Parts: sequence; C-alpha cells; structure tokens
Amino acid sequence: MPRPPSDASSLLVMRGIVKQFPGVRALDGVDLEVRAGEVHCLLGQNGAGKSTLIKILSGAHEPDEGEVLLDGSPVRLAPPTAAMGQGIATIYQELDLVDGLSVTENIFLGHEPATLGFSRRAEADRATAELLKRLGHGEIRPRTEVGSLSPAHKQIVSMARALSHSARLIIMDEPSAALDHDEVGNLFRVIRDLTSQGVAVIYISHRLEEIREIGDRVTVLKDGRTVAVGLAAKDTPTSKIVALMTGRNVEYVFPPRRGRGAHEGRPEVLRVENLTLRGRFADVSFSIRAGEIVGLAGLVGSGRSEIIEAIYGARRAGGRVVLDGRTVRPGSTTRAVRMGMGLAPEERKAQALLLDHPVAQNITLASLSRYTRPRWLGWLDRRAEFAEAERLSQALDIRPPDPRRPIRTLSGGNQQKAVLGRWLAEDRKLLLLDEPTRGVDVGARAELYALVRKLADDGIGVLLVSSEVPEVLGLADRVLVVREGRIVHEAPAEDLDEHRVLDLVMVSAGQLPGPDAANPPTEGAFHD
Amino acid sequence: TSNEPAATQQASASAAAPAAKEGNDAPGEKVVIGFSAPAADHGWIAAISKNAADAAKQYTDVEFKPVEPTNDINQQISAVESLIQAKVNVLVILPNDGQQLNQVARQAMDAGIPVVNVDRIFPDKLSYRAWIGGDNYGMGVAAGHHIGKTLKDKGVSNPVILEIQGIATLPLTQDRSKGFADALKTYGFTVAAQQDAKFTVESGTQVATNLLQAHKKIDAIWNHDDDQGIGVLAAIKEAGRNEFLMVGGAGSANAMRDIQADSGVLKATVTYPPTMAASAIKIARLIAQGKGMSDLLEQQVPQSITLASETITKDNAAQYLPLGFES
Amino acid sequence: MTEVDQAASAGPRLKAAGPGGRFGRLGEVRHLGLVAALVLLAIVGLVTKPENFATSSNLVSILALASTIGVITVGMTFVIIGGGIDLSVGALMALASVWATTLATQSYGPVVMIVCAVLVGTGAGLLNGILIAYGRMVPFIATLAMMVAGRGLAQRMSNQRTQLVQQDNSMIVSLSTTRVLGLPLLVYVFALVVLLGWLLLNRTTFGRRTYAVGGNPEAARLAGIDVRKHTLMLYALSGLCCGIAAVLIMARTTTGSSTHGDLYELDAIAAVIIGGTLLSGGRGTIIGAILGLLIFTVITNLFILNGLNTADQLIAKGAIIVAAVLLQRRSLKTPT
Amino acid sequence: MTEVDQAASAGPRLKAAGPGGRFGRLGEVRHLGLVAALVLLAIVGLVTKPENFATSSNLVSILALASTIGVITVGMTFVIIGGGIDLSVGALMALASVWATTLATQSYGPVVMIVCAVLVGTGAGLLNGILIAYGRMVPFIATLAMMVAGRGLAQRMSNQRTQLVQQDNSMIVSLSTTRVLGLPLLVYVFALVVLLGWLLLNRTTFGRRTYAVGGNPEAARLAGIDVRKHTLMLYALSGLCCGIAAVLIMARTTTGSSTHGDLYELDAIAAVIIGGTLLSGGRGTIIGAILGLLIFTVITNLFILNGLNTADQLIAKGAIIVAAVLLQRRSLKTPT
Ligand SMILES: Nc1ncnc2c1ncn2[C@@H]1O[C@H](COP(=O)(O)OP(=O)(O)OP(=O)(O)O)[C@@H](O)[C@H]1O
Ligand SMILES: Nc1ncnc2c1ncn2[C@@H]1O[C@H](COP(=O)(O)OP(=O)(O)OP(=O)(O)O)[C@@H](O)[C@H]1O
Ligand SMILES: O[C@@H]1[C@@H](O)[C@H](O)OC[C@H]1O
Ligand SMILES: [Mg+2]
Ligand SMILES: [Mg+2]
Repeated sequence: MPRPPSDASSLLVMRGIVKQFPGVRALDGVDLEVRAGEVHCLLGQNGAGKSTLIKILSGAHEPDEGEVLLDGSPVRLAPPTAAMGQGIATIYQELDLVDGLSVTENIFLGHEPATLGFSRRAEADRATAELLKRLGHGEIRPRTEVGSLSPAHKQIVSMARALSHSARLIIMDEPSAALDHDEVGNLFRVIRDLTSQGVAVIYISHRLEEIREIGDRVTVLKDGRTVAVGLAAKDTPTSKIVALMTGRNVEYVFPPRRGRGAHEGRPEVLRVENLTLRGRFADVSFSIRAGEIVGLAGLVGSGRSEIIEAIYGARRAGGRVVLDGRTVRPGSTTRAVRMGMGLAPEERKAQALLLDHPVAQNITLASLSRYTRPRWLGWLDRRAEFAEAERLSQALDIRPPDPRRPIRTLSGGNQQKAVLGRWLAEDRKLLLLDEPTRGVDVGARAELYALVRKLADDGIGVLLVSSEVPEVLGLADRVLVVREGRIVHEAPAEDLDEHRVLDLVMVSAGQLPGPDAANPPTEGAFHD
Repeated sequence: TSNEPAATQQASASAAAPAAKEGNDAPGEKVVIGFSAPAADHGWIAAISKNAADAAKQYTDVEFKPVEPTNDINQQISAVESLIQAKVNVLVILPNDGQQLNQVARQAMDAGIPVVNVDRIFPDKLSYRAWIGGDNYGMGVAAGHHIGKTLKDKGVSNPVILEIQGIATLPLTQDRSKGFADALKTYGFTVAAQQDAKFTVESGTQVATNLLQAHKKIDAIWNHDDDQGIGVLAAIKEAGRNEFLMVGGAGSANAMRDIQADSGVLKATVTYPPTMAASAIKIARLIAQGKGMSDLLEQQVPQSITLASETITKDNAAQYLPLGFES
Repeated sequence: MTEVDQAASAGPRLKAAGPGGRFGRLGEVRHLGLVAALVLLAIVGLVTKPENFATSSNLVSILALASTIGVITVGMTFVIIGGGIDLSVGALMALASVWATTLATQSYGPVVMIVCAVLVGTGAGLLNGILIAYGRMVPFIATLAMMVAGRGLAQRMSNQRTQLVQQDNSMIVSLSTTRVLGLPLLVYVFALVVLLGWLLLNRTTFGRRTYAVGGNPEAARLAGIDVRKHTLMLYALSGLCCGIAAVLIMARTTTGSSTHGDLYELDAIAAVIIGGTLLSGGRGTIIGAILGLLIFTVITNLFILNGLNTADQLIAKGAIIVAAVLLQRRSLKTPT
Repeated sequence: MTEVDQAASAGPRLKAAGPGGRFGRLGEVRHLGLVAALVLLAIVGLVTKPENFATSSNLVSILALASTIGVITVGMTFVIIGGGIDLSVGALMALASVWATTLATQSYGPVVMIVCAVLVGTGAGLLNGILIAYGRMVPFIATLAMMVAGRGLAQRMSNQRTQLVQQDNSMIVSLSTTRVLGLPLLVYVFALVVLLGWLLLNRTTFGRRTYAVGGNPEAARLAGIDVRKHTLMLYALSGLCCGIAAVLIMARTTTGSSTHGDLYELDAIAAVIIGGTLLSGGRGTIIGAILGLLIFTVITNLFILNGLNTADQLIAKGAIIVAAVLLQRRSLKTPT
C-alpha cells in the first residue's frame, strides 16, 4: 500500500547521474528531485535522455556515476527487482508486454500470487479485473491474450501492471502516446487518484498541454543534462519551457494553409469508393486533391489505421481505390509504392524499422531501386545511396547526425523522422501518415508540420491520422470524422473546433462514461 | 556386448591368428598400411576396425595408419586422398559405397599404391589389387534354405515370411535379399513383407513392433543383421509372440549364445565374418612385401577371396562362438 | 522465422498456439486441425487395414513407440517455448542409456541405473544451459556441440558396442513387458511426464515465465525474472526428459547404445512445431506437440501395416506433413 | 532464439554480424574470432603433423572437401538471413544428383546432366518457397517435408542403387580431376559461387532486401517490398545451390546417389551460425559462414591426419565448437 505523504521532504533525489553508451553520453550529470504525492514532469527533446534516466530509476540500467537517494538514504536500484523492492514501478516507453501471455499473466509477471510455485489464477484474475476497472477498462478480460489487444489496450495493461506493484513512485514514460483524448482523461483520473494517496508520479510526455493539466512541477533535460529543476507546471509559460528544451524559440504553430477552396480545381490524387472491410469499416468514400492534407479524426479503435492500410494495399478490402486516375489493385503494398504511395505506419518499431540496421539503410529501404545502375541488375551504387541518406538525415535534423548508427540507438522521435525520410527519398503522389508525431518532441513536431505542409504545397496529397485533435485541426485542410468504421462527418478544418470533433467521434456524446466528458481540457493551453 | 563378463570377451581376430612367427608371418620389409572404414556405429563395423588394428599389431614390420571413419562419402574420399598423399605402401578400404569411392581407389592404384578392398566392392577391377568380403548373395541363400527347409519339414503351406533388412540403399542389402528370395523360390515360398532397420538396435525394435502388428500370424523372419537383431528380439518379447522362427545375419556372439540356449525364436544365424578385416591386413602386408600366401602355390596373393556364409544353429554354435563378434 | 508468415498475410492475423486461459485443451480450436489429421489417418488405417489398425494391441504399440520420443518432446516443448532449441536430445538419451548400462553401473542394480540415467541426462542438460545462459552461446551451436560430443562420449564409454541390460536388472525391461490394465508400464511413464509437464507449463509460475522468457526476454528481465537462471533450468529440464527417455529405451530395446535416439532431435522439434509452437519462442502447447508426435507415429505404423517400402514411405510422409499443416491452417482460419 | 542472449546481458550488447556499409570484409572485427580459431587449428596441424598439414596437396584436399557443402552454405546463408531455414539441402543435392545420372538423362550428355541437376535443385527450392511464402507453412516444417520426400523420391528414381557417371560423360568427373594452377576445377566453381553470392548479398538491392525481409518482414512489406516473392526467390536460390553442389558431388564421387549429402543441412546451418548469422534472421555474412565451414573442414582434416578414433573425434569436435564460439565472443567483446 502506498505510504501517506511525508511532508515536503523529497521522496527521490538523483544527483550527477552519468550514463555512457558506446559513442554517446546519454546522461551527463542529471539531477532530479521528486516529492511524494506530486506529478513530476520530465521534459526534453527526443534523445535528451529521459528514457535513459528512468531506466536507471527502474533498475534496467546501472548509472556510471552519480547517486540516488530514496527517502534520504542512498539506494542501489539495479536489477529491476531491487527497484521494485523499493516501491518503484515503471511503465516503459516501448511496450514491454509478452504477447503470448494473458492480461493477468502480464500484469503479475514476476510477482505472481502462487502457492508452492502453482499460480493462484483465480485470485490474480480477480485482482486484474479490479485494476482494469480502476483504469476505466472493465471490458478488457483478464484471460485475453495480450497479443490480440490494440496498442491502446496494451498501454492500459502496462499501466495496470505498474499499479499492481503498490508502488510509492510510478514512472510513466510517454503513457499517452498511444491514447486518444478520452483515454488520456481516464489516465489523468487514475493519476490524481494515486497522488491523492501520496504516490509520486514521474510523467513524461511531448504533449505540453498534458503537462499543464496534470503536472505539478517540471524538470527539463537537454542533451543529457538538467537545464531546469522544479518549475511550476501550471505557471511557466510554454515558450519558456520550449526554449529550455530546444535552446531556441520554436514557433509552435501550424504552417499556414492555402485557404478555403484552394484545392478545388486541382486534380484528384486519391479517390476512395465504398471501401469496406467486414467487421472493421464500411462504405468509406472520399477523395484527396493534389496539395491537400486530409485528416482522419476518431477514437482509438475506430478503424482509421485499418482504412489507411487498406488504401495502401496492406489489407485486402472491398471497394475501389483510385490513385492519380489509375485503379489500385488491392492487396499489394509493392504495387502501391510503385504507383506513388508512401506510408508511415502507426507502430514504428514493429512496422517500420529495421532496428539493427543503420539509419541510412532504414531511410533508403523503399527507394533502393533509385540507386541502382543498371536497374535490371539491381546493382547498388552505395555511394549515391549513402549520400542521399545523409542529405535527408541532415534535412530532417536527425540526431545524432550519424547515419551509420544502428537506428535502435536513436530516440523515438529521431526514429520517426527517419521513417518519414524514407518517403522523401522518392517522389510521392500520396503520403499516408498514421500518428506521425507520436513520441516526437515539440521542436521536431514543428519541423515535421512544416515539412508535411511543404510536401503538400509541392503537389502531394496527404492523408493524416492523429489521435491529437488539435494536430488534425491545425495541420489538415479538410477533416473526416470516423466513428466505428464509418465516416460520419466531413468538413474543412476551419469549420471545426475541438469540442465539435470530440462530440462527433464519441459513440454518442454523453452516453460514454468518463469524468472528462463534461469537462474537456481547456483549449488554448496548447497554443499558449 | 562389451559388458559381458570378461571371461567370454575374447578377441575374435587374435583367436584366428596363428601364433607362430614363420612362413608368411616372418618379419619382412617395413610396410605402412593405410586403413579407412565407415564410422563404427555398430558392432560389426566396430569389429572390423578393431580386427584390423589387432591384426596390424601382431606384426613388427607393419605401421598401421587408420583415418577418421566417417559415414559421409565426401569425407571418406578426402580421408583416402590424405593417405595417398602420405604415400602409404598399401591401402585397406571398406568403402561406405563401393561405387562412390571407386574413383579415389583408382587414383591410389594409378599412383602405385595397391588397394585391398574389403566387403563393399568397387565396380572397377582396376581400382583394387585384391578384394576380400563375405558372400552376401550366399547369406541370403543360406537363410532362405534354412527357413524354407524348416517350414517345408513342418508341412506349412503358404507361410508368412518376413524380412528385416539393414540399410536399404547398400548394394549388399540388395544382394542378400535377392539370394533370400531366390532360395525361398525353390520351395515355392515368397517374402510377405520387407522393411529396413538401418543396422541399429532401436530401429530394429521400432520396425519389428510395427511389423508384428501388421502380421498377426508369422511363420518365419529373416533379420539381416544381428546387431539390429537385439532390438528385433526385444520387440518380439514385448509383444509376447513366439509362433515363428527367426534367422539372424552376420553372426554376433550374442546371437550365437541365444541360439545355443534355444530359449527364444532365434534358431539360426548366417555368418558374414568381420574377421575379413584381419585377413585384409595380412593380405595387404603380403602384397606390399611382394609375397604370396604360403598355403597356396601361387607366387602372389589372389585377386579375390569370398568368405563362405555358414549357417549356425544350436548344433554347431559352440564351435563358432569364438569367432562371433560382440554386438 | 514465422514472421514472414504473418507479414505476408494481408488478412486478419492468425494466432499461433498460445498460452491464454483456456489454452492447452485438447478440444481447442487450434488443435482441431491436428485432431482432424489424426482422425483422417485413423480412417485411412481402418479402411486399408481394418483387421490390424484398430486392434487394441496395435494402439498399445503406437503408444509404446511414441513414448520414448514423447518424453523428449515434452522437454523440447519447454525449451522452444522458452526461445531456445535443443539439438542434443537424441545424443543425451544415448549417452544416458550407455552410462546406465555399463558393467559398473549395472552392478548396483536397476534403481541405481535409473538414477544414473536421469542424472546423466540432467547433468548434460545443465551443461547446455550453462553454455547458453552464462556462456551466452547460441542454443543451436551449444546443443549441436553437445550432440556431437555426447555421441562421442557414448561411443567411448560403450566401446562402440551395444550394452545389454543384464538378467539381474530385468526390472528395467519389465517397464516394457509388464502390463497394467492392458498397457505396458512405460506408457504410464509417458502419460505421467506429459501430465506433469502440462501442469508445470500451465499451472505454475515457472511455466508461465517460460513464455515470457521466450516471447520477450527483455520484458521478462524488466519484470524481475532471472532470465539466465530460467534458461538454465529449461535445458536441465530437457536433459532430465532425455534421462527418463533413456530408461524407456533401455526397457524397450533391452540395451544401452550410442546409436539410440538417432535424429530424435529433428522428430521432436518437428512434432513441437507441427503442434503449433513457434520456433521463435513465446508460444506453444504440450498437447499440440504430443498430437504432432502421434501423427508421425501413426503415419509410420500405417506405412508398415500396408507394407510400403522406405522410398514410398518417405515420399508419402513428406506429402502428409504438408497436408497436415495445411489442414491445420484451414481449421484455424474459419473461426477467426 | 538468441534473444535470451541479449536480454541476459545487462552490459553493452554484442552485435552479431550485420549488414552495415562496411560489412562483409574479411578483416572485420566480427570475423577475427573465426580467423583466430582457424589460425589456432592450423598451428595444431603444423605441430602435430608438420610433414602433412601444410603441404599444398593437403590444402587442396581441404578446399575440395569444403566445396560441395560450401556451395550449399552460400544458399543457406541467404535463406537464414532472410529469416528462414532450409532443412532440405542435403536431400535436394541427392535428388539432383540422382536425376542427373539416370540412364535417360545420361544419354543426353554432360551438359544436359548439369542443366538437369541445376533445374531439379532450383525447382525443388521453388516448391519450398511456394509452400512457405504462399502456403504460409513454417520453413522448418516445409523444408523438413521436402527433405523427407526428396530423399524418398531420390531412392525411388535410383531404385536405391548408386548410379555411376558413365564414361561418355566423364567431362563431369573432370571437374574434380582436372587441375588448373594446381587446384581442381571444382574449387573454382566453389570460389565463383562464393564470390557471386557475396556480390549479390552485399552489392545489390536483392541482398539488401534479404536483410530487410529477415530483420522485420512487416516493415519490409510496408516499405513496398514483395516479401512473398522475395522469400520464394531465397528458397529457389538455395535450391539452385543444391543443384550446383550436386554437380560437384557427382564429379567427386563419379556417382549420383540418394545417400549423398546426408546431414549436410546440420553442417551448413552450423557453419552459417558459427559465422555470426542469427537464426532469427536479418543479420549475417557469407564470409563468416564460409570461415565457419572451413573451421569444420579443417577440424575433420586434422582428425584424419592424426588418426583419432571416432569417439574421441566427436568429443574433440564438440569441445572445439564451444571453444571457437567462446573465442569469437571474446574477440567481439574487446573492441566495443
Ligand atoms: N542502448 C543504447 N545504446 C546506445 N545509445 C543509446 C541507447 N539507449 C539510448 N541511447 C542514446 O541515448 C540518448 C538518450 O536516449 P533516450 O531514449 O533516453 O532519449 P529520450 O529523452 O527518452 O527521447 P524520446 O523523447 O525520443 O523518447 C540518445 O542519444 C540515444 O540515442
Ligand atoms: N491484429 C488485430 N487483431 C485483432 N483486432 C485488431 C487487430 N488490429 C486492429 N484490431 C481492431 O480493429 C479495430 C480498428 O483498429 P485500428 O487500429 O484501425 O483503429 P484506429 O482508429 O487506427 O485506432 P488506433 O489509434 O489505435 O490506431 C480495433 O477494434 C482494433 O482493436
Ligand atoms: O555393416 C554391415 C554389417 O552390419 C552387416 O551385417 O554386414 C555387412 C556390413 O557392411
Ligand atoms: Mg524516451
Ligand atoms: Mg491507428
């Protein structure tokens, strides 16, 4: 059981933490101080060292230098069991669940209730059901195999696992990245519940509006160093935080649109007619014109990713997809790519990256035949290939700026840039972007937004899926609202606001329980 | 079996070897004998390697150079090549497959190294100076006659006769089966079913277990190889069957003891003596030294020696037991 | 390895056998294909050899044939679910059988022989585990080395001879010859190992952690599981099964021999995979593996009942394996 | 499989051979361990058999011995990097050698025989590929079925006899007997296959895509690579190599036989893995695999030269494999 809040004295103090990886000093003297009962936000650009710091806290890494004090006394946190023993539970950024095990088994992995080695399964299931209910997800069945859950549900299971430890410090590394607005509300309710019992939460997110809403204090990391400690989350201006993180003033605004009707006369890049996949989505019809960015808004699980994958040929669906006047025969991504589509998929690690391969080869993967001479032989001009990768990596400001590194060693945001870079190497007619800024920091986001807009201005059509409503509204020209696999509304972005979209995406507003339905987040906090 | 009490564990080769150091055995010029055989993964082949080594040890004028036994033809070729390179005086080869090793044996002969071919024969006579081996066809004939005669005497008509072969792809297996079928034909009998058991005990058990299910009433079984026969007998015992007689092959000491005791279905075995390896070493030595065989009038060693396959029954088992090899 | 599979499928994803709550049951959908294949084979048996196939003695034979490798398959299932592979099983069984039947061991009587076989198997399995978990060798290579060296050692101990179980120790042979309720004792041993294996895999923390260690070792480590120790134990368990299998093969063949268990590794791995376990680890069931093994055993039985020669047996076996797997796939597809 | 490895290591991770820009070079760090093991073996050879080991004829012998399985290893490297496995290689080599040496084929002369062997190998490989890529069978099972059926077919075609290459077609045999610059022609064939394989893997889009397909098939598919077609081609390539190897074994043994290539699959896979390729795909080099194979071949050669008995050879071989791998590990560790 969580302990009662001890006064103002610190629960956790980290001092001068250093962590060196081959070739990178990920942490270079980091300080952190967390109090019981607070939500302490950790901010920093991609690669700043946030995940590395929390891995040290969770015992997954051992620090090379520095000390960690819990309740004032020095502790050793590695291996993970030691950290758990100290009451530290962690939700990792990369989902660390075992697909083959059930929800219950994942939650209690490593600390299963058992008699003589025999699991007490009923008891664990009961506890699991309770945890899930507490997280607002009573509908997830404890015996379901985790591999069959959606990414959002997996995230819930990860949270339930952290809660199962009755910890006094819970670390959440980008827990909201896979969640939609509604889910985030749920998450915050749980966090408030925890902190009211004196549990401290370290919260990492690239969505600054979330920090405002849930955070008490903020620590900012930059290049492996602490650059600001204990800022008040509610009162520090966003511009100041962004400046601390990036070392510059980022205009955190969306690039200007062409304006209403600007695309009217332009040719249709994509036309989708009655796209249907039984049990997933039905009768999806819309079109995208050259230079236009169309956003798909909807709840997690509403079928947006599957629509995109069907257009791309990664799933076979009924109906018709026409690209640039030519019908796309369904069921082949190879044909889709050849005809001029590109996809940045939702699950970066599983669907896009060759983790052990250099950044360069990840970037050129989809455009290899561009560097062949002669093409029929498939002979690679590796110099040309590398030059292109280097150019794109610089253009996207991928850090560290070494395209030879295995992409595994890059931070999530930088990995995402490489995935986008993959489609910039070749002329595309249509880009399908599924949650393109998931896990991407503010600075990089602004760059990505500008990049996407520029691509559109150059005549590409873009289809954008994002669970962040402001992003859809800010970046897209036109928005399609998806609910339960059907398009229920279509309008120019200017004609919509967050409230309206949230109303539209809900099964039917008001009926869906959730504390935040009546209390949507303050708008404007985001644009600050 | 190696775990029999020491008393019965006799060296089969030395028992047959003359002790006197005279005639052919008188020391002569020094010769290096290269030796290559398949991997010793069962009693008969183990006896081959052991008999060869033991025979060589008897002579002070022989340097014995065995190479890695292997069941991969590619490697055996390399092994023989290395012996040629080492310029041995004479080669003794039991090939995994006579045809496949033919070329490298021929190379040796062409290089002036006489080859003594044991057991599995080279197709090309230019590939060996002398061949010594068992009579595989004769083995089948002997087994066929024993079974045919016994059943005829009992007055069985249309008997169910089964055959358990060794490795099906060896020419010697096919020769044995042919001899068996030919001999049975003279009694008007045929083989009802045939399976191969790879010369291993375990495979013997498995094949026999299934065969016993396939045939509810059996009159006779010929099992080509006494090594795998242990497994065949275990399966028969497990199934509690005894309505038939069984004949073995090769002539292991173990089989002979069983026959002598007459306690089970095994009533006879037909020999295929691994002593041939010891003989081959002796012949190789004589060839290298340019001698003939002292018991023969010929100036040179004969080109081909086929050992007779004898039928061992309860009556003569005691006489053959010293020559039996341990499984 | 099987990822190609999933990636290549445009439709809804198929799940391989996994360890959820209702998993491991015979009647489960994922096993229906295997059961269907078995039923089909049984029908073939009934049609082609009505008087032989369905007799109780033939069924007993099939179970007796399956028991040795069946015990090994149980251990192999654990290893593969745990993300490894064990190529040494056949060799370890041979080594244990030889060690237990040397004159020296036999002089202590049957109980010591059994203990010896089990200890040798477990010990060698432990060595595999040490090389893999602590020496960080790739399982394929470590167990390949053990396979080669194990056979060598067995040959050396036995002097390349077959070692008979002596009359005094015939208690061991009676495992095969004594019947209770019509079944030889070794079938009970087999059944017991399967049952215990199933309990261990499905009802204990050890079993469930095996899935984690195989499916996502990093997650397992972060959850506080000692992945190395666990891996070590998996190989020891497989070795233990080899030791038990050695006792069974001694009972069946009345011998210990360095040639026992030839190519068992391939058969056991194939049975495990046909049973729905992924070579990449993290998924699989014991029931599936045993069903897979029974399919192989019944195929051979049918062939010999019908007097097929080796060549045709091999061709037919290849075709049947393909058919069984495609059948299984079909039965999985429909209910999705 | 090797994930246990990585998870178990808390320290900096060891990288297996991978596909970077500067990859595939002999002098590369990742191969140093293998080279060191080879050098060590050579020293053992020089010390124990100074008069035999370092002779040119012995070195030729080693290369000739390595060629058949070496050609197969090249194909196997592609398959394993591409995330699969091919158990059928030995059987396909046997089948191709038998098909090419039937009386009917031989009547058309040596060129047709060679074409026949290559076509049979490639065709069977294609069938593997179809079962795996389009039938979505697990590679282990599909190629196991092919291995079994392939041997059966070979036995049937040859009537279980060894088929001699006839005098008229001795051009084939001359691949083994004719020497150019002291080396038999088949060594040149081997070298050529290695060279072409290396170029294909390291310098073409096909090779690059092979790494992608093996490393993350889903990502490869979403990047527009036709994963199925690519997988199909990998198995066809492996089959092609088996066909070429069949020609070499015909040359060396002057025969076609259903027994050729027994257990080559294990040796080839072991060589590939010792060479640093992960069984899970996405990583590996041809040079490493060939070095791995040479280690095996030299070990055998040393045993032959020193006249070790089988049992001791096997024990020693097991120990050497372990030592070589641990040595390789050490050499990888230091420079990290
Ligand atoms: N295992 C590793 N090996 C080598 N370098 C690493 C490793 N893990 C992290 N790094 C490097 O350490 C730095 C910090 O990474 P970290 O994942 O902590 O960033 P982060 O702040 O969590 O970023 P993001 O917001 O993108 O998640 C990065 O430069 C990253 O490339
Ligand atoms: N592999 C799968 N197996 C089972 N169900 C799946 C699978 N993939 C998706 N689903 C289900 O299909 C529905 C639509 O999923 P999809 O991913 O398209 O939704 P989405 O709107 O993109 O949401 P998200 O933001 O989570 O991606 C969801 O109910 C999801 O759980
Ligand atoms: O190995 C074979 C042996 O077991 C058999 O009995 O006789 C011939 C040999 O080649
Ligand atoms: Mg991070
Ligand atoms: Mg989605």
